[in-house]
Amino acid sequence: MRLLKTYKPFYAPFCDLCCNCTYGKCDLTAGKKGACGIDIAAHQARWVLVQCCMGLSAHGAHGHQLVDHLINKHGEDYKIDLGLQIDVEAPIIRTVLGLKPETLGDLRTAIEYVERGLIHLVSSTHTGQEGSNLDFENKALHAGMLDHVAMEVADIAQIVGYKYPTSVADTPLVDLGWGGIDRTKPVVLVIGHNAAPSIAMIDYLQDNDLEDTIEVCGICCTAHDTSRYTRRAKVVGALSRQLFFIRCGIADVIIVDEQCVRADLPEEAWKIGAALIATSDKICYGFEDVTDKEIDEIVAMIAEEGKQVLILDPDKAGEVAAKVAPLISTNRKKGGGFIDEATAVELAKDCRDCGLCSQACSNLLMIGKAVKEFSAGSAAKLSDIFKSCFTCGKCEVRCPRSIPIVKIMQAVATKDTFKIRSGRGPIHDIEIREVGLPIVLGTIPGVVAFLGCSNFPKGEREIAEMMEEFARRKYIVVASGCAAMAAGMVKDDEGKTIWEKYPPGFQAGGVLNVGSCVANSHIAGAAIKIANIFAKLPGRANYEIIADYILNRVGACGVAWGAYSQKAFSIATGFNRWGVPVVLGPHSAKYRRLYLSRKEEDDWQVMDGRTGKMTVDYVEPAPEHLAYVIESKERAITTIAKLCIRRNDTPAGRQIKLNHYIGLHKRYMGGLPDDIHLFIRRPADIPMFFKREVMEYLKEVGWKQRRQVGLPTLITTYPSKANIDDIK
Amino acid sequence: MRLLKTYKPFYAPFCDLCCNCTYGKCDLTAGKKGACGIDIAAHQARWVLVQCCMGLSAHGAHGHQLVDHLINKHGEDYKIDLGLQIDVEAPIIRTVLGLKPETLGDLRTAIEYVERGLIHLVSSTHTGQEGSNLDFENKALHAGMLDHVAMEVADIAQIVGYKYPTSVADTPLVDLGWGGIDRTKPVVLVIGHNAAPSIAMIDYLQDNDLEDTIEVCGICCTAHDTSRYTRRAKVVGALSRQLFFIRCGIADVIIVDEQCVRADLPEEAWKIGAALIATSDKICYGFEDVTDKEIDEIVAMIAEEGKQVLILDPDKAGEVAAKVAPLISTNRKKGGGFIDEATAVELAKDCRDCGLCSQACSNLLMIGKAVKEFSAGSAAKLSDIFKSCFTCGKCEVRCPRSIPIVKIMQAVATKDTFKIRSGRGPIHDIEIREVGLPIVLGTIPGVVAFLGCSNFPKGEREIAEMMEEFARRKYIVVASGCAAMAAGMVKDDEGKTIWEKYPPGFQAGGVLNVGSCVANSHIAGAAIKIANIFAKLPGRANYEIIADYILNRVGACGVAWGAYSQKAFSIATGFNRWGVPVVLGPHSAKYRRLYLSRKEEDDWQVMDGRTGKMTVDYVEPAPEHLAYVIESKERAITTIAKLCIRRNDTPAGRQIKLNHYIGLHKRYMGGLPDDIHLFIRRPADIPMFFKREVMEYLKEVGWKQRRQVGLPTLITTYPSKANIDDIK
Amino acid sequence: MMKPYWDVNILTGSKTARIIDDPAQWAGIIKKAIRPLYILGPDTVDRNIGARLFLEYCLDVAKAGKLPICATGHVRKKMLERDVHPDSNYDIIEIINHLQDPEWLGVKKEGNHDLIVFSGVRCDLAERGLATLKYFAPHLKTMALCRFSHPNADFALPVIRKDSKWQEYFEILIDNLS
Amino acid sequence: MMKPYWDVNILTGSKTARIIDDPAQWAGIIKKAIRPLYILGPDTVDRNIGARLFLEYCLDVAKAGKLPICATGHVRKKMLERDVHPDSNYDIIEIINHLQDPEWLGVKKEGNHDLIVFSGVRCDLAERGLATLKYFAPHLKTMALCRFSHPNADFALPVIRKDSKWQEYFEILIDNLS
Ligand code: SF4
Ligand code: SF4
Ligand code: SF4
Ligand code: SF4
Ligand code: SF4
Ligand code: SF4
Ligand code: SF4
Ligand code: SF4
Repeated sequence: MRLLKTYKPFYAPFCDLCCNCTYGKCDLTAGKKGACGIDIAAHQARWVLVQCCMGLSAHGAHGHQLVDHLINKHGEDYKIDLGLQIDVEAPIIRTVLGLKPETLGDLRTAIEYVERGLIHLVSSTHTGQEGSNLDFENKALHAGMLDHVAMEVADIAQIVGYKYPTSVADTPLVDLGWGGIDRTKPVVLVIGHNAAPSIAMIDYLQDNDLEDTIEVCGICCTAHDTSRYTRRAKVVGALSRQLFFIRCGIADVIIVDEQCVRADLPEEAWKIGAALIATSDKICYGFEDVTDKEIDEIVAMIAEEGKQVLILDPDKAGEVAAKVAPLISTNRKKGGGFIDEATAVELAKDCRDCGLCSQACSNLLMIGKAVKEFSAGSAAKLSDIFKSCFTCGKCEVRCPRSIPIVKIMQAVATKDTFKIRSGRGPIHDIEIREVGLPIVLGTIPGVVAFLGCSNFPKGEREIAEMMEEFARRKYIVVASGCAAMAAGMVKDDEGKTIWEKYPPGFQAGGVLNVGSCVANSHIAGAAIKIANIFAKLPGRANYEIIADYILNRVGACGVAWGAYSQKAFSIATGFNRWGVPVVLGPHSAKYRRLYLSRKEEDDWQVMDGRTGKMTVDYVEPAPEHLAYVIESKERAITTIAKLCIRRNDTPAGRQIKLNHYIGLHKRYMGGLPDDIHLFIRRPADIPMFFKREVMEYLKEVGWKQRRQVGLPTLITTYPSKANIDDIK
Repeated sequence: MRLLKTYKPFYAPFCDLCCNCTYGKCDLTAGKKGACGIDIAAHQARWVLVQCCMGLSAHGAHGHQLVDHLINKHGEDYKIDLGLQIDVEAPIIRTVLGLKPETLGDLRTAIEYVERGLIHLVSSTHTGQEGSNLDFENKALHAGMLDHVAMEVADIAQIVGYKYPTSVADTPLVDLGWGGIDRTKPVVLVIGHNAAPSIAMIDYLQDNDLEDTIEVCGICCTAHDTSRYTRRAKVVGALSRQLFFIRCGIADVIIVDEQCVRADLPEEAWKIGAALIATSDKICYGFEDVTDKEIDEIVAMIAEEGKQVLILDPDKAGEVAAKVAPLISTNRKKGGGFIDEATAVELAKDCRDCGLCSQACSNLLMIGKAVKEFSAGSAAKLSDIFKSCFTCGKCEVRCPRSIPIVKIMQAVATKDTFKIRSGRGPIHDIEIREVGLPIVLGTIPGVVAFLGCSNFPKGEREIAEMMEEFARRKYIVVASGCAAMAAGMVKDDEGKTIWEKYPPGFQAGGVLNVGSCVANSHIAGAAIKIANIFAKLPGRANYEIIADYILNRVGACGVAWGAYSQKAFSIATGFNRWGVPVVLGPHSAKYRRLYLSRKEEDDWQVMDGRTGKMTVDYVEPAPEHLAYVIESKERAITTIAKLCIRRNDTPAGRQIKLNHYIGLHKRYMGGLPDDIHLFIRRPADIPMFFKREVMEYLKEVGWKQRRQVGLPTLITTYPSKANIDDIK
Repeated sequence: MMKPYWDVNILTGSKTARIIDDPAQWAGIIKKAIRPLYILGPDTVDRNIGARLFLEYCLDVAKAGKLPICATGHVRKKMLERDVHPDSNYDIIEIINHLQDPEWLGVKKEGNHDLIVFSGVRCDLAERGLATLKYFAPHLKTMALCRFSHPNADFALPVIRKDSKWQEYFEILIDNLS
Repeated sequence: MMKPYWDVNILTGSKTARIIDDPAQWAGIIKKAIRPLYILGPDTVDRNIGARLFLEYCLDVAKAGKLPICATGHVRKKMLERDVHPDSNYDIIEIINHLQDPEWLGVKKEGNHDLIVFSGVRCDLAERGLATLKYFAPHLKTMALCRFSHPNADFALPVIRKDSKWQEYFEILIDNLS
């Protein structure tokens, strides 16, 4: 892979040993090899591939199940129609498979393609298989690409199957936050990523005119998707508030589907006296499978015997939940976990300031000190920590005095209600037509996509700040999954969230919520569509050319600031495969692998697609890295602006991009960036506003003007069957 | 799953921490939970499932590739015909899928079923999915079952595609060992599990009358399979001799396909000046993919430029290898790694007895002492160690004086030639008909299957001894993969291996080699066929009933004494799923999970299938464990005999089984077994020979006679749709 | 955190054994136990320490400390040859499986054991078993009387490289137990 | 083997840092280095030690030891405010990526560094970076001047819980460097 030559894999091993087979553990430090002959780099890359396979399987299995469920409902010839605004329905499937999916059955074909690929990828992670880290990475990139196919299948399936709105950009604003939940009604909490059972419940409520009697709220992507289905569904928040919200005891019934659900929900639900219904073969919790029992019998098991059950039929699960909720709600002491500030302080008083909780913290928070100070009357530190806390509960488990730290945090958590725009699905063709040219020329300075997951180093606030910075500067700002929720958790002085302040279209200065995790596919899809629609590159099975186009001409940058899961990793790797760089938050170093270049030393040669003659050393590291961890928000903002620079920028476009890069750098980092000379090809690239200063610097570093390359491309700089004449 | 109630999962964590996602590392000691809420048991079970998925993928991807390759050659309607002796062609596929495969296309359908299952299994290993260790185990058992489907597909595909003999039991005896390789000819070494490129090479040699000019030898399963294809192919040995043999420098060309191949072959091949051709997308080694180049060009790249290449077309790879071998052979200093004893002693003299090598040893061998003594003239210890050494090379990498320990071992390795019977494939229907009744009644005391892999604690010798012990006692003894090879590496006083001494049929006292790893499916297949053919249980999609039948009536026991890989683990888990217990060697504790019962405490209730009335506490732990690690050969032999006991044994059968159990116990363990009373239902069960002694013991422990159960079954002792009337 | 002799046994984790250099201290811990159990593995019959069989030392320890014995592997046979009857006869994984259950009655049917001492179990297997007990048997403590050291035990020896030192360790221990 | 302050940084493995209690000894190691580099992370500008900004101590160390500085995160800005120009301006992962290459010329273009000292990098991220260097940069040594201790470094501090102790450590170190 040509990409891996410039963007070399960077490994940060998490462990000195390999424990994969019974020859181990093998110590891989200091150049040692394992009993199977593997070295540390290949071992890390193998792990990377395993992670990507897990990620793609999560979406793939989810997609297959959804498609099967909907085919059951609607038949396999059910037409895919995303509405008036969208002709190019499935840019990823088209490009990868060369298939234009027209029916649900075609989506199944696409998923089968993913499944076929998966088994080969997993196979090569077996001991005694692949020996080269680069080939493992190659496979990981392939896995990322399959993941994007799987996500596209899953989101298209639910959009057409559940008729989510897709023809409008300004989807409704829905309530966000735990404060606005109406606790006087029975409350059903839905958690996960596969909305089928939750939607079945909503249908049941609607069909029986019970909508007003039950409060439906959700966490994670199922929340996104139920709020696409009905405005009434409320969004509690991101994954990181799962344990917190459950411990509040507000939910009467919890419906769990799949992905990003805590493994200890049975215990947690039991503690607050809520019913728990598992609905997926992915998460069975050891519950009895009651799928084949009668609904009334199941309702009785839950409401009377207090059983937690597994119901694999979404429709049945939905109906059971709807029926159980009022029964549970009247029987139990409502909000058993709900406490007031005085109680919280009282509970905190048991703290002996031993600091064990701090040591256990996943996010390196000094939680012990905060609890101590809170018990002494000062809530400031705890309130601060709550903002960065994922409520993972590790501190609490460690506390020798069993202080309920997570519960105590209720005292400092805002009870405010926020807003989030519900997910809109794919970008419209017409929008692409309008912004395609300015993006490729560089006059829209970039598309910045904030991808899901909420393992944020310093809380939700940073996401909102970053998004706003780019929206204000007229970038196109897109968000998905937990990131979209996080962005909505911050209000400005006028009490407005970012979702209320910016236009919802794919336009300069627009702020978009595409939807749940699987809607990430629409972000890659938009980049592909730019090539398809605007540049008229043929879409079908024209993978390599399109990725090359995006890498060299579409100024897009992904930001996965809180990436925690295997899915997030495979999604990011998939973006890389499409030529889109991704900035990751500090936790993501734990993924063990990044793709980095070294701007001064690496291979920046490109081909001039117009003349077909090799440009010797193009110098310009654009984009500089493909998968890159950045430590602080300030530096991230600066770097994102830089990563939107593309080789194809016109002088006007480049000026605009550099203007932002320099401006942000001055603001957050101080002074001119010291690599600015690498991005200036000719004097016309220099932003007016900084001209004098930049010129001086250029002189200092001995900058020389370079010629502009027409249609820059990597095609022909590496062995490939792709034809340079195809790049246009 | 009812099985998991009696045979509870036993976990031996390999690590205190979980490092699966960016919330980690999470410390899971002392009841702590991870940030996702998972506990140590579920975390271990998740790992178990990952391992099983890797194993099943190895076979599944291999199967799919073989089937596709053969469909390319023969078309998808190519008929499956396993010869005269076999009507029930694919017992596993029939039972699991309810499909009777008749063509290659049907095999593809079966593999697609496996692929569809895989994605769901991998999905549930993602962070935030399954929370219950039991449900992970359930999925692992399912994975094991899918693995068996995949193996059956792969072996049937190659049998019909390459017309391996299947109608005879006494397949040829082929040469085994490194001593017999004719080094005067160009030598091609094939390594791996997918014989397609190797067979293409053999075809090319045959078609061009070159067979006599080139020596073909193999390691691991490809060796098995080439020797099924042609008697001329020689078997070097098991996986454990890979590095050893390569370092001898005898091979001129190495063809690598997939699975159980060292990750460092490129370096090792380069050191001895041999050409290396990779042929699978599973193992690319970072080589240039030259599949699309002309054959002559590739030959020149290898022979003249010394390049190592990847050729993904098996036919092309085969031809290239055949053409390259003579060129390389004349150009290089033959046998560059080959040394005589004097040189070896000289090399060993550098040893400073620091012991670092010993500490690194995967098999806890005191290799340092042995090297030291060898350098001082005494080879005994080194010779002893070589027999237990897997030549993994870890000691050598660690040696601060870079002593080539593996090479030195040539001095103490036998240069003898041994014999192995080439793989025979499925068991014939007629054989099943003959032994079905005595097996079910217990008068053939058991079927003991030695499954592949060579991570033996004390070397190959133990396998040969165990097999012989049971063959002599008229058990049916089956072997596969590396175990079959290991068994052939030992000669008796008359110079005969076990393969030359016992009949090759599936009969009392027979010793069979079914073939490579994927032929393990025929062992499970035989158990199913006993139910199908002899008991006339309907085969199709009648999974639960068949497994229950096997568990309660077919006295089979698997032995995976050297299991090292994820495949071996998923195969074993698959056997468990079929109701066949598996004894594992000590290394296998590193798999982290076993299925054990406690004979005094656990639930041994069974249903009497004849009356349909629950037998309260049947007492008898038969079989006692499902997946069980045993530390020493002596205890293993004794336990295997015990694990062949089944509830359905007639008094005559039980007498015979107990006769062996007691006899072996007395010989290896001393005295009567102290659990013998659990296996004696009525006096008629007591073996004549030990009658007095046993009666005394029974009196001592207060034994009471129990009633015999007709058609024992677990059906109806747990919720299931299976009908007790179906068990017959 | 400690490093055992064998690389394959390097602890990956956080909770590691206390290393006890002084055999007298070992003796003290054993003596304090109410229902200790001594598990003997096959290395005790397959290896010598100096001129004596490893097993002889172990039997002396058992006798001096009045420890009931669980004979694993094929140890039983050599014990019977010396006219010592093991108190139980499980293989290593089996006995560990039983020990996990706090309700188990132990080899003497008097209740589960509170201290488990190991000798002569294959080092990598013992380490797996100790890991099981570390996690799933918080109700008991484990001691590895093994010269190669065991991080997953509660108490372990330092690595003892010399036979003579190992012999001496045993002798002092036995003295202190009686 | 050692235990750092943060659980997520527990070493899983075999090769762990030498803990150096004595600041004078640290100073000695730094002085012996030919081309050291001091990497400053954002914690240096986001945290105080006592009343002073963490960064102030670090700048004192750099000055006393004549260490070139690599400013990561947004440290540069606060340095410029104090009129100190960082010698380079990579983010943490970037500088580590460069350090892996023995042929790299270093921030002063005089050759790659032989000793890397860290302060104020987010602890879990620093630990990942140190792991990278441990494996892929055998040509240099790493020192974690961090109160939470870093097992993947070559040299680390013990865990220092008290601010006053931490201040004192810096002071002695600075004294010994000058
Ligand atoms: S790789 Fe992870 S699970 Fe395995 S030993 Fe290392 S830290 Fe533990
Ligand atoms: S996979 Fe390789 S490195 Fe890992 S434990 Fe097995 S032999 Fe060792
Ligand atoms: S709940 Fe919050 S404070 Fe506690 S360990 Fe988790 S992230 Fe840290
Ligand atoms: S662990 Fe518990 S007692 Fe200790 S500091 Fe934290 S909250 Fe306080
Ligand atoms: S998967 Fe769970 S236990 Fe493992 S690192 Fe992530 S949060 Fe921790
Ligand atoms: S090559 Fe043999 S002696 Fe050396 S470490 Fe491997 S198993 Fe041990
Ligand atoms: S490591 Fe090398 S020098 Fe040391 S004992 Fe082993 S062979 Fe001898
Ligand atoms: S038997 Fe095991 S070790 Fe041997 S080739 Fe097959 S899988 Fe590999």
